Amino acid sequence: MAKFPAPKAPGLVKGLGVTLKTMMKTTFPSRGMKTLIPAPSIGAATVQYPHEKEMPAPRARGVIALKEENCTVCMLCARSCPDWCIYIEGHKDTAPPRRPGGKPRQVNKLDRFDIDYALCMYCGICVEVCPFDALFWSPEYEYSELRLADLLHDKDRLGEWMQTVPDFEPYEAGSEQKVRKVPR
Amino acid sequence: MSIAIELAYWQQTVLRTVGVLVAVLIPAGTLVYVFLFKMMSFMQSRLGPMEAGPYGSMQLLAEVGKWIQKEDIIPWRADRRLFAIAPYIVVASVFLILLAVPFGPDAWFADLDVGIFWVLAVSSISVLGILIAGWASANKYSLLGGLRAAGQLIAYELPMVLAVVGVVIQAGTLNLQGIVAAQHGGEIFGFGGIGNPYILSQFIGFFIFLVATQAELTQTPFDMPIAESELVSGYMTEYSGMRFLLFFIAEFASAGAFAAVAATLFLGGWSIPWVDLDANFMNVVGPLVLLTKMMLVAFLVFWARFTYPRFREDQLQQLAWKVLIPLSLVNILATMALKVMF
Amino acid sequence: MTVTERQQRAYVDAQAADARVNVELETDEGMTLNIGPQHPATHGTLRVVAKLDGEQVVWADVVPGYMHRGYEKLAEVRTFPQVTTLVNRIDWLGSFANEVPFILAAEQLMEIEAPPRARHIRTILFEMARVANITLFLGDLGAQLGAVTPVFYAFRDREHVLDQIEAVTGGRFHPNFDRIGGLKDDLPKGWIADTKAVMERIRAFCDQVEELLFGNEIFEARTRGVGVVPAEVALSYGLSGASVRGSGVDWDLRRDGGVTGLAHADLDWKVWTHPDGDSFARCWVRLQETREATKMVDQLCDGLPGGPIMAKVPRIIKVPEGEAYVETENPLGAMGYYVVSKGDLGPFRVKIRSASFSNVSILPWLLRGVYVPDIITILASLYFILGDIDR
Amino acid sequence: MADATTDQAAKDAEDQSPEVDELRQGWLDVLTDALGDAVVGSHIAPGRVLWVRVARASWFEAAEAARERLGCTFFDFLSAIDWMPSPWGRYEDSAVDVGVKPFDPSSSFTTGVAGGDTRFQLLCHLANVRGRNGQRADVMLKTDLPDDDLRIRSLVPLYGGANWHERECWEMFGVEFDGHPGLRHLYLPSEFEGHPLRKDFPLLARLVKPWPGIVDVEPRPAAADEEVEPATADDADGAADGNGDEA
Repeated sequence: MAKFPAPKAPGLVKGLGVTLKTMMKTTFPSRGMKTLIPAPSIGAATVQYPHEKEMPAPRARGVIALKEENCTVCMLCARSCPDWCIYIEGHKDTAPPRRPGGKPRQVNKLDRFDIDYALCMYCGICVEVCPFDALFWSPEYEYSELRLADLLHDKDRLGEWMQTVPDFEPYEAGSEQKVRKVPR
Repeated sequence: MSIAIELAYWQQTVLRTVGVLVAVLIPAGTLVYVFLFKMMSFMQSRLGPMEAGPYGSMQLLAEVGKWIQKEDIIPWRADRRLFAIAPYIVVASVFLILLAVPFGPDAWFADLDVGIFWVLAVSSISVLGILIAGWASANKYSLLGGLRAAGQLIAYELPMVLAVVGVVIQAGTLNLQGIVAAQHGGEIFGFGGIGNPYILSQFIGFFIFLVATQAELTQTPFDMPIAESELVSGYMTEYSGMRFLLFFIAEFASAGAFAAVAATLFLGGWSIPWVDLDANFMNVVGPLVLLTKMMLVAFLVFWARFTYPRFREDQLQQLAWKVLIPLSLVNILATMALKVMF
Repeated sequence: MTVTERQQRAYVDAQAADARVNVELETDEGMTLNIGPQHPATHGTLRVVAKLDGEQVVWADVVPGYMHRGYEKLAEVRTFPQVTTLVNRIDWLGSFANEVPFILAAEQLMEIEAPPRARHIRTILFEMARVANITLFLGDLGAQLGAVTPVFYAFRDREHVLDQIEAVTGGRFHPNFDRIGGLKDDLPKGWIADTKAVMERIRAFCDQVEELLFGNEIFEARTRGVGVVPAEVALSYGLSGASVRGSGVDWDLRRDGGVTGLAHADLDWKVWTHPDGDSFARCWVRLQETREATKMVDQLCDGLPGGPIMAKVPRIIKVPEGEAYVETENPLGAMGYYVVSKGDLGPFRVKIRSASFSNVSILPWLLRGVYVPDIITILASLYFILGDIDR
Repeated sequence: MADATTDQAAKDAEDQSPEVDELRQGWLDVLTDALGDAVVGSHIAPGRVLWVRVARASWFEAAEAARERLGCTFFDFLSAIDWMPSPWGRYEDSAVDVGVKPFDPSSSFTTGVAGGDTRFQLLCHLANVRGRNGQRADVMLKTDLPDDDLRIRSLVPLYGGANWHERECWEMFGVEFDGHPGLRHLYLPSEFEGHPLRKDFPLLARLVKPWPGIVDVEPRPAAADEEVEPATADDADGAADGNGDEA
């Protein structure tokens, strides 16, 4: 078996050393010349939330945004949601033909698209399974409500989140994934 | 009292009660803010409370306000009267300790000739308060906490007393004012420059006194009675509202009181080396000097609190009986021998 | 008695009756102490009923089940992608590591191999889940034994690991990133460099904890010789991971498990064991494993091959009929999934073999004649997660 | 009921021959000569798992043989499988929306690897992790329990770890373990009736709330009278095979 590291200086003193060193590093963060001026708010690792905000990663799954134009009411997201928290209602409608003189197209119109964020577990299956790129992730996280019922976002509230959806990032070297585009 | 204005006796007592309140609460408040809120946070690379007041200075006021307005629950099967009395006993012992501690030539509450003997006797009253709290809360965790506290505090009073004996031998008097004067005037091997603070000659005594203080305050290496991860918060588990506030004040006031006693015994109390002791301005400078020395000692106490894990109570008892007490006895013998020779 | 006192008495008696019926325990002498289900030392809702004689435990029993969510029943009514989100909530500290054995079992049934790049990134995230899990253990170990400082160091440095996991998968705690046949997406640009910096921080944290805790005489006094588990008893109770390596058993599924889905085979790393089998040994082995994991992530980041992230897999996956059992070395121990599939969209039966369930089943044997504070030391050193026990 | 398994065993035999995993074949031989004809069936997934199905009576001896002969001292897990398809329907088509497919016990159901002809099958994985007898080994023991008499001998005398696993198996499947020190509820409250992991135990969460995915695109409001083809059931709809056609 490996030899176990007997503590050189008595452990009790080294322990005190660690806490003192951290205190010094927090109160006097090393900033070249200005190190001697105590600046704990820079040295500390914590973020004072309401005043300073930490931006989550662009891929963070904060809230789901809906691009209504792309949605064809295929119900795939509602069916594959494990928590049963997507409620969709739609009806069939005719749309003007693409080419002048052509036959009027059969199109599904979306009446209701609610996501109940009180039940949602942010797994992302709906965003992934949507074949028509209508659902996107946005790293927005500040939408808590006083009443639980307000957590049911309807279709235009989900549409508002579309502006907060960041562009997809480029990939690491050696990856063969192509960068998708967010339909603005 | 050789102060210029003559004070009627009742004015003196009013001044003294206000003085003791200030002498207990102000150091307790500063200790809580400087060490528990700020130093602990910096040691853990965070900022501590920043919301209440500039740099979180009003945080203690906010907490006191919170505790006062919180509901004061007495558990259903608790022994109501004992449950109510316990915190007052613990707080009383702190005030009694500071009674004998001198802050200046004339700034003292009672110049007792048995000074240090009184301090040590009175400091053991808090054990009663803690035991009563543990028993009266009708909660298994509190009972365990109370019994552990009883075992530990009694076990650590002995080394504290023996550590002080070394100082008393060297100073030749029990009176704290006398000890301060002895440290001010004495010299070490002929060099009288900075007087003779007993920490230099009595460093073993100082170390044992510090370890014993850590145990008396039930602080982390010895915080079996308030073991958060086992007994939730030991004997204080069932307390809430104003009563918990009393326990909290008692905890930090006794930290301040013991630090003051340690400063008086080992760091020369309120005296500064080259200044004449009886000068009038010392009545103002003395308390400030004692406060700084107290903060220094308190720094050591809290530094250990934020670094170390916790002893198991059988290891804790072994440390007291098998290590500290023999060590302090040896220290007393050495002091006596040196005292006789020089 | 007034009305309220009568109601209160009835309520308390009902509680006591439930406790008694559930545990069928009559103690005439000594005191029965309920540690949990609401207790700071149990990582969640584990209840240890201990019969005390003074401070010494005469007899202790563990009552799990306060967080039983019935995952094996839920898995039978879900499709395979939905079970992945369900399953990474079992050991919620190292949650990517839960998905891997389930996906490997499904891939084994479908005879699909993930492309080399996916296999590498899967191993990177697997080891980072281990680092995230065990750094919190190292901090929490201090808290259990009374030291308040290590927890904050642990959380400060663990945040960076979670940020890196969030940058790739989108979720800090529940990544849900593993798919049958590969991964959901690829690494964002600049991720590799950041990860190496984070691993450097974690190594610095490990040195800090070693100086603050492991070298400390009080810590050694509290943990050495406490809760000694001989190797035979550990194996017969099914202990796995660092708990069994702490008793001197040189067994690690990453090396001897024959799991081809992860890229541990082509890295050089060392399996750490400790002969004593006491609480100190278990914690010490976990500390060395964290360092080993950070070195592994560095090696993996250097040798990352190019190529696709996902094998050719149809959008709607029907796993062919059959049974598969895959067990990998998760942060808490050996975690395995016995997946039975009948060719439908979802599994027919999933037996989840979680590490903490067996690790904690040794407690009644281990807690006999132990002091009350040592119960907490042993609970801390066995390091269980409640979701893992109760499933 | 057992007709499904005969071709099953045949299929096992021929797919085993292409690449014989001699390592596991060796373990199988060790067990067969230790247990004789108690080994009822076996299956090897080359390079992965060895399944051995033993008769119910010699379950204890099989575990003992694995422990002594193969050195499998590590008790991995013990559980059971209920092979009856769930009468409550699959996936999301909960009873509320779709007619319940009544399950008639006479219809045959296929059991898994290494055959087996009863509804309940006990499953136990033992492993030799220290490589004591020179080589690491692991074996997946299986045995069949007749529906009317779910009793078997407990493995607690051999492995301490079997205690909790058997308590869970008793609680979830109703399998009685003779000689177990204390068969108490492990997860469920003490007054819980029924055995949840049996397939005929309904999952109430799914029956209470109507499935939001069941809703389909309504027809055009104006043309309600004209002939309406069934809802556009693209292939993904196959997931819920029962609900596509009501309009």
